[in-house]
Amino acid sequence: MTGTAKNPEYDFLWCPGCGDFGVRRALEFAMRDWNIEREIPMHDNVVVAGIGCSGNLVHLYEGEQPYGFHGIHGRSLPLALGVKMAREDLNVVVVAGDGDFLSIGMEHIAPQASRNLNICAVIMDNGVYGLTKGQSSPTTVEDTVTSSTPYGKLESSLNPLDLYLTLGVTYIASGYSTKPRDLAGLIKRGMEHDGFSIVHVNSPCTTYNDTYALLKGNKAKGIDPLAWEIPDDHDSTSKSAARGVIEQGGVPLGVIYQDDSRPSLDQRLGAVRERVTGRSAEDLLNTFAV
Amino acid sequence: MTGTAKNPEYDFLWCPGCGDFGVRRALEFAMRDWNIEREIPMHDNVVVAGIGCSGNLVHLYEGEQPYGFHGIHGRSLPLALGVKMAREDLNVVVVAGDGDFLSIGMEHIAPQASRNLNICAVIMDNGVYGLTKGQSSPTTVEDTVTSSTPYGKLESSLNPLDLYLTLGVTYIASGYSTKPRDLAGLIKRGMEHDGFSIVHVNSPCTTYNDTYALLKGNKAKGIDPLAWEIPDDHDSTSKSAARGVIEQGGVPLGVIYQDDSRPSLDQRLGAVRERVTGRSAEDLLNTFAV
Amino acid sequence: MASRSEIIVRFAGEGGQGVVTAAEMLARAATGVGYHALTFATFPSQILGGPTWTQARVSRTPVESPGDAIDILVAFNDVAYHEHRTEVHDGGIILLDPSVTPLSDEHLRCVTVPFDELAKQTGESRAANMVVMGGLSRLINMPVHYFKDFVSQRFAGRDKVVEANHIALDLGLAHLAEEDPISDLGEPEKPDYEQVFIKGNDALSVGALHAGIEFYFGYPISPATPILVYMERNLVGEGKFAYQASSEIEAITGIIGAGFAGKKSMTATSGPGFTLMGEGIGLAWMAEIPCVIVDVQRGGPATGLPTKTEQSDLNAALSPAHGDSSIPVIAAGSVDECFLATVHAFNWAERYQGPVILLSEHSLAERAQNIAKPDLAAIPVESRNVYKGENGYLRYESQEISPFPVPGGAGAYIANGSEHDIYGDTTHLAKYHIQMTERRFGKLKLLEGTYESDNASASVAVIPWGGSKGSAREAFQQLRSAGVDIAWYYTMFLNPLPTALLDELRSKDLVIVPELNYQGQFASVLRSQGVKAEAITQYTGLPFRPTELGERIKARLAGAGQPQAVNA
Amino acid sequence: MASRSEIIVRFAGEGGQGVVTAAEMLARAATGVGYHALTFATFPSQILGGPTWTQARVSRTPVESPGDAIDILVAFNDVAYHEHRTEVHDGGIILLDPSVTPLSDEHLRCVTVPFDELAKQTGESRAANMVVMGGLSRLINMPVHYFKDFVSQRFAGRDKVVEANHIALDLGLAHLAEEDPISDLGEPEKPDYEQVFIKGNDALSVGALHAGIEFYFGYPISPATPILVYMERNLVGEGKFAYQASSEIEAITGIIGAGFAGKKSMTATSGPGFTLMGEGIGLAWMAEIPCVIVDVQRGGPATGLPTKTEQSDLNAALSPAHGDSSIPVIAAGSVDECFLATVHAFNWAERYQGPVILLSEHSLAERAQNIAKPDLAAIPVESRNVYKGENGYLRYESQEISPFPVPGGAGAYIANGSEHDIYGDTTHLAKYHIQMTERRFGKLKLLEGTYESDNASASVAVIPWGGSKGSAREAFQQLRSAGVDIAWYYTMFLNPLPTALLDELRSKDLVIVPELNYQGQFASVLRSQGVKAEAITQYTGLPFRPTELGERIKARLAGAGQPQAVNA
Ligand SMILES: Cc1ncc(C[n+]2csc(CCOP(=O)(O)OP(=O)(O)O)c2C)c(N)n1
Ligand SMILES: Cc1ncc(C[n+]2csc(CCOP(=O)(O)OP(=O)(O)O)c2C)c(N)n1
Ligand code: SF4
Ligand code: SF4
Ligand SMILES: [Mg+2]
Ligand SMILES: [Mg+2]
Repeated sequence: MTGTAKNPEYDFLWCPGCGDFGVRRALEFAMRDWNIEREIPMHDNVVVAGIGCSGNLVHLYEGEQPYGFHGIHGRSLPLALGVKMAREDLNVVVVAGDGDFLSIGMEHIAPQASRNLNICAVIMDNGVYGLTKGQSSPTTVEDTVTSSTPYGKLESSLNPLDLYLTLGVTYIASGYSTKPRDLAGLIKRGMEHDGFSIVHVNSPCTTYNDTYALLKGNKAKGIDPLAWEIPDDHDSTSKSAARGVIEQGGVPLGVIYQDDSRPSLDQRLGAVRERVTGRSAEDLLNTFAV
Repeated sequence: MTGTAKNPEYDFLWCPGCGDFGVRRALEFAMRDWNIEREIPMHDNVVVAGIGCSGNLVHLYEGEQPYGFHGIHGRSLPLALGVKMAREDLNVVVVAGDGDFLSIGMEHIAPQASRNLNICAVIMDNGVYGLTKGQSSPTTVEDTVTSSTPYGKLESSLNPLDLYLTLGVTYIASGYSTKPRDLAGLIKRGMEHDGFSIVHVNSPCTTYNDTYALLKGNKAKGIDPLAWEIPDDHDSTSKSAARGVIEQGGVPLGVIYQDDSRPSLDQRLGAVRERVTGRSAEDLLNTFAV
Repeated sequence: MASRSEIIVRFAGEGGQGVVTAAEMLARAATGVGYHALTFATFPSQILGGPTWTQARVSRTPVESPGDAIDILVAFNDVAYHEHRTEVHDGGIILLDPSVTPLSDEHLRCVTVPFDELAKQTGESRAANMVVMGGLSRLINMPVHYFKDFVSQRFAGRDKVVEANHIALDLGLAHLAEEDPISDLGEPEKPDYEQVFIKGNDALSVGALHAGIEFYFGYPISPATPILVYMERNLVGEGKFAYQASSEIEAITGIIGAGFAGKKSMTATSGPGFTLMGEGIGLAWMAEIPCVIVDVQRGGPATGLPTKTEQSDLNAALSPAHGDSSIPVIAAGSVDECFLATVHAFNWAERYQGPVILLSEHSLAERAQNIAKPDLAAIPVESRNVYKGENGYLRYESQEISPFPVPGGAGAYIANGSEHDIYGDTTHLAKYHIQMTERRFGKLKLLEGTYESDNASASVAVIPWGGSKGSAREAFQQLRSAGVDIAWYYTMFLNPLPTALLDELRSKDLVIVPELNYQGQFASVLRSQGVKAEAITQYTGLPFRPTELGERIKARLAGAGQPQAVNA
Repeated sequence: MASRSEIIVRFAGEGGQGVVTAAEMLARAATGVGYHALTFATFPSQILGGPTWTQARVSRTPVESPGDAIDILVAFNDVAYHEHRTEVHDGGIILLDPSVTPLSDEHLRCVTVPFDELAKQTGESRAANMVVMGGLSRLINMPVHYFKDFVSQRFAGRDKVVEANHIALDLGLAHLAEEDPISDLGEPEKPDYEQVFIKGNDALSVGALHAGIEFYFGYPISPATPILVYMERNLVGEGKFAYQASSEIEAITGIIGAGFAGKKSMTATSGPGFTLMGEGIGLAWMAEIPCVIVDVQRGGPATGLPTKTEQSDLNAALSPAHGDSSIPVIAAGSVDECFLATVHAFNWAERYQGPVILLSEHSLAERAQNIAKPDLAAIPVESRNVYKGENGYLRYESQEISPFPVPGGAGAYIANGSEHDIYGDTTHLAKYHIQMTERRFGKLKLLEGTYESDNASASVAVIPWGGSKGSAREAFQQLRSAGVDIAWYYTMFLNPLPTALLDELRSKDLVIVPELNYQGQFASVLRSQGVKAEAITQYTGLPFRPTELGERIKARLAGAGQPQAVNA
């Protein structure tokens, strides 16, 4: 039995070295700072989790507990939409895996981008389906052999950052699980951003797709690291600069794009409420009077 | 009762002026030429239709009849995948509306793009849900008042061409329903392309979203037409040139992008079949022998 | 001329000829002066044009169904004439434009009125409707000023329109001045209570607002779309949200998120969308989140018959998802009940903290009817018991219902769609699966609905459900008048069924269930609960006709005891 | 030392300690020499580590369930020891590493073997397994060369591994040389027929291949994933397609497209994915497209209990979508039936031209067992009747099944999920809805399954379904041995049920249905069809134990006639 501080009977734990440990730590940092700055209690935060190793973060969260919703596979975004638009005052964070978010959950990204839903999604991309033991995911590299692609993956892999940018996500950051402090910064900035924020994290799966070596590279052997820091002079307000960063390939680290000009859905609804007043059921009933 | 040549009892017809008439004509031209060139019978073609005014094309098809599948809302792509990968020899064409393809069906585009599924999808975009009488669709322009957006649409509208390009669709054309001959050419080229082809057609809805005037513009009044011909010197093999065309806005007419370098899914599977031979059930059973 | 208590008029033609609004106008005008009226409409799926018909039943006493054979057919074109003439009963009238050449029907009276020609004379070519109404006012012996008053009110401020329509009414009337009325409907008795004239979908929407709905999220689909449209327009204000979803899956999951966040939330859909919501509904059951899912049934299966009525989604409603669950189901059976059932659905969802399915159907959704105006103050509204304690609350500790923690307040926990322990953490331990399963089912005990009965001592009974209530009630009354000893039962609460009702039904020798599906779905449910139930089914896309249904019930009673085929 | 016919060994510890493979190895080695064996496994949902246990039942005669209390517990750690010790029956043995400190259990024998320490001595630290097996060979009195031969075969060509494992076996055996065996299992009698040792999911996959599957499309989900993996690897070749879908909705719709294109197609999933497939299944029913949908059940509802067994998806399988439909359902009840039922499912789908649901469950999927090798030549395979005529064919003209046109050949039509006419064009006419509804249901007559019975003259009966078959059969045999007069019935064919079976069941005073769910789902179905059925339920995530089940049946018989609570 592993257990958590809160729940001695809880019996799930990530594999040793799993990237998700770092992501959890980063989220804990970000949320703690968020609460302190605003002097708000932890229960003003809601973590909506996908199904996968990644989603189990919601149970493994340490210290004071936020609210959590661990729903069904692929539906973290619409659940989060429900929470956020029901209670615009809450800080709503999604945690999900690449399979959950980009395969079965794919349909939900575009609408939230169009709406500019004011939540922050933290995606743990390990390029594999961890919890179901190693099948290929949309971000699995072409030709890779996995249990579900015994003769190599026959699909090109999806570039999620490019997709987010095209769909109009208004805050796009890319991070790495081994750098929880940096990652915490990216997440917190995403929470602060008024609109749809996605922090896409490379969070390696030590059991089925261990990419640590690739990400880090190996100077001695002359292997360039996949991960690279976005330079300070990158203009994250420029869509074309953002596209440029993405097109350089590899795993850029930092804020890729941020558009503060578009109002978020709750802000737009607020504007409607100023123009239009609702009527009581009694009033509405009377419009049908004989 | 309207009826069709085939079926005197068939009782659906598009509204007068509906763009879908032109799209049907274009598809008829394209398929006729396709069959003649290959000397193949019409029953080697399959039209998979979405649910919407647009999808009814499959019933209104004139002359010799292809096979058709009119399934459920949003699922034309996976149905088409089933047909195509079951019978790689067939010409499989999808006909669907913007709501069907880009809202409820959104999740199915990315995987087919990654797979480079060798089918041709003809999307009739009227920026509205026609069949359900005028609600907003993903391509409805921001702020538009529709029956489901009485205070104006609060979402930015989706740019489907940009999305297709980002997802890696290997043939992307944009057309207009009033030009059935041109459109037929775009469709036929899409059918010829070995890979995932999308012909995105502006097909106005005279009843709920009549955009003819906007598309045509009005020289006299100094209103520029939304629709514009892509110049002959556009390099459709270049992704950045394609992006440039899309970023010019309006409704470009012609082939935006074509990538002939990526093998289609059936071609890739063919390559696997050359490497790997399947075993009989008897053989496989014997691997479990005690 | 014999006086009669009611009259049924059908308008048939093409979409766009004013057919759709004609029945509603007749009914609305009639209720305005004190008659009771109820409409029935069936649409083509085509947007413009296409064969369509609507019908109004106008009566001195309250009516509950579209009725039987028609008294007057207004045929706007040839096809409509031929399609519908056989449904006019002997002695009935067919009102035609002279362009239609009628057959010689001895037992029917054909009356021609040049609809379009007279309309043109008014300067408002779209007034053909009103010409017809003018003619009708003569044929059903209803003072034309009823219609004029209605027109004046409806188009108040648009004097030219009012005038043209008044002229059209006069022209139609004048044209048939010499024609004998079909009968005298008699003076209406204006009810002494307040009334509304409303469609089922609107009643449902207003019911949701009365129940305190705060969050609506839905995807367009016939015949549920009007609820989306109504909500988008009217559910506005601080803390309120009405929005079009990108799919039914997004819709159901969204309202669950809102339910979790403490809101009264709802979505409305029809069959195909309902099926897509199955996984979400299972989640709401598992995580114990209140929400209301409306299924306005149309013909099934698959894309089915989008513009026809059917009651074939009951099985799906009773088991929308895998695993052990028993989602509460309430079915509206009339326009009033569209209102009431919605309030009940919210109350149940709040009370037991879980999803509630509300079934309506095409014929109710589009039925416009005068009903007593619901006395809102007298219809209680419930809200969930919110947790008000400190942090450290164990949400799922008890074996029974427990206060509901709302984010933003103390009591943080994890709502979980996996089997969970008392914290909401995922678990695989048998003890928790047993506890939580029993907890989820145990909460259903909080939901005890009511039912109605009549002549309950009879050993055989009839129990319709949903929108077949009205036809069945009228059939029942005919049978009782004819001296047949049969009991009547009815409830909106299909799951859990009222326990006392079940006890009564179990004591009967035969329980007949009229329902609009092939399988006899409710009868099968009743049999599984120990009732000797047999279905009378119809799967035409249209409602039962009361008299025909009465005949079928009588035949069934005559054959009682004989083995009955069960549609599996 | 008393001889006995069977022995049950449980291995419990953490994932990664070799627990998962130990039971399989014991069973595999035992079947290699002629014993019968069956395994049971339950996994943590955690990827590495986490509490896990497996069990092997080894017997001189065929066995059908994981059995009752255990004879020998191998506890790899302290937690496992404490968790499982109470399930060892009196006189049983617990095999421990010395690091675990046992309680003093008078009626149990604790035997320690330094697993890891001895393993290290072999130079292969992962050989702890084999040390255990060596010890076991002494305790169950099974010649150690059985294991040695098995190891030589399994690791053929890897001499160092073979050698280390042989040493480990010897060390374990030597360590317990002085220990009394628990009993003498007796010489195995090697069956005189060919056998395979196979898991349920593999049997199902090979069954599909025998049935002629050409198209597989599926999304990963426990416990169905191994079918996807098997298909990806083995369904290759011209005209064949096995592929990972991006969701269950894509999977179901994809196989329908393939079915339309003339292929035998299948998908496999578990509860949550199955629910998502509802709309597609309704489409296949409506458009009359053959395809097979496998639901390897796990605990529900919602995300539920992914790694536990349950039989709670029957309701969902019987009504996966809105509208009138009755999808054929076949449930496998054993590893052999995982093979057979799959062939039947394809045959049915081809024969009646529509979707067929095949239910399996976690405990069968992961059960490894020796079964008689299916005689493929003797298991008939059906293929749909393909239309071979000219163009101009009216696909849906007849009231009955009609030849199936395949794209690429003459007979073009429109497969349609909306209600359609004889061309496949969408229609709203009542006459077609009636015709097509009756056509769709009428085709079910082509599907008449078989059933088995035993002591059929008794007035009370037991009828399990699916994976509870084995436990129920053993319970039944115990009851019969004890002189209880009870009948046995069983069928894989849950919908439509064999008509003769239904007739027999209807004649009983009481029909007891043991099933692994809360609601008593199958019992309820039987009641709806006129059978006096009552469920015996269990919802622990684990299978029935035969003896315990027998006791519950006996108690139920004693109480027969007393009112029985029905879980709604
Ligand atoms: C509807 C449904 N389909 C499938 C599953 C099985 N499933 C659980 S997690 C998972 C994929 C997880 O991959 P990812 O989202 O990348 O998360 P990871 O485990 O890699 O962190 C799948 C397919 C499910 N629970 N529900
Ligand atoms: C699952 C499901 N949801 C909703 C519907 C209702 N519906 C039918 S067509 C349609 C939208 C049509 O819009 P579009 O795809 O743009 O086609 P158009 O009519 O504009 O050509 C909808 C929502 C349905 N049939 N099935
Ligand atoms: S399987 Fe991979 S993703 Fe899952 S816990 Fe282990 S390392 Fe992490
Ligand atoms: S509603 Fe619009 S899209 Fe539909 S048929 Fe009419 S014009 Fe065409
Ligand atoms: Mg992953
Ligand atoms: Mg559209």
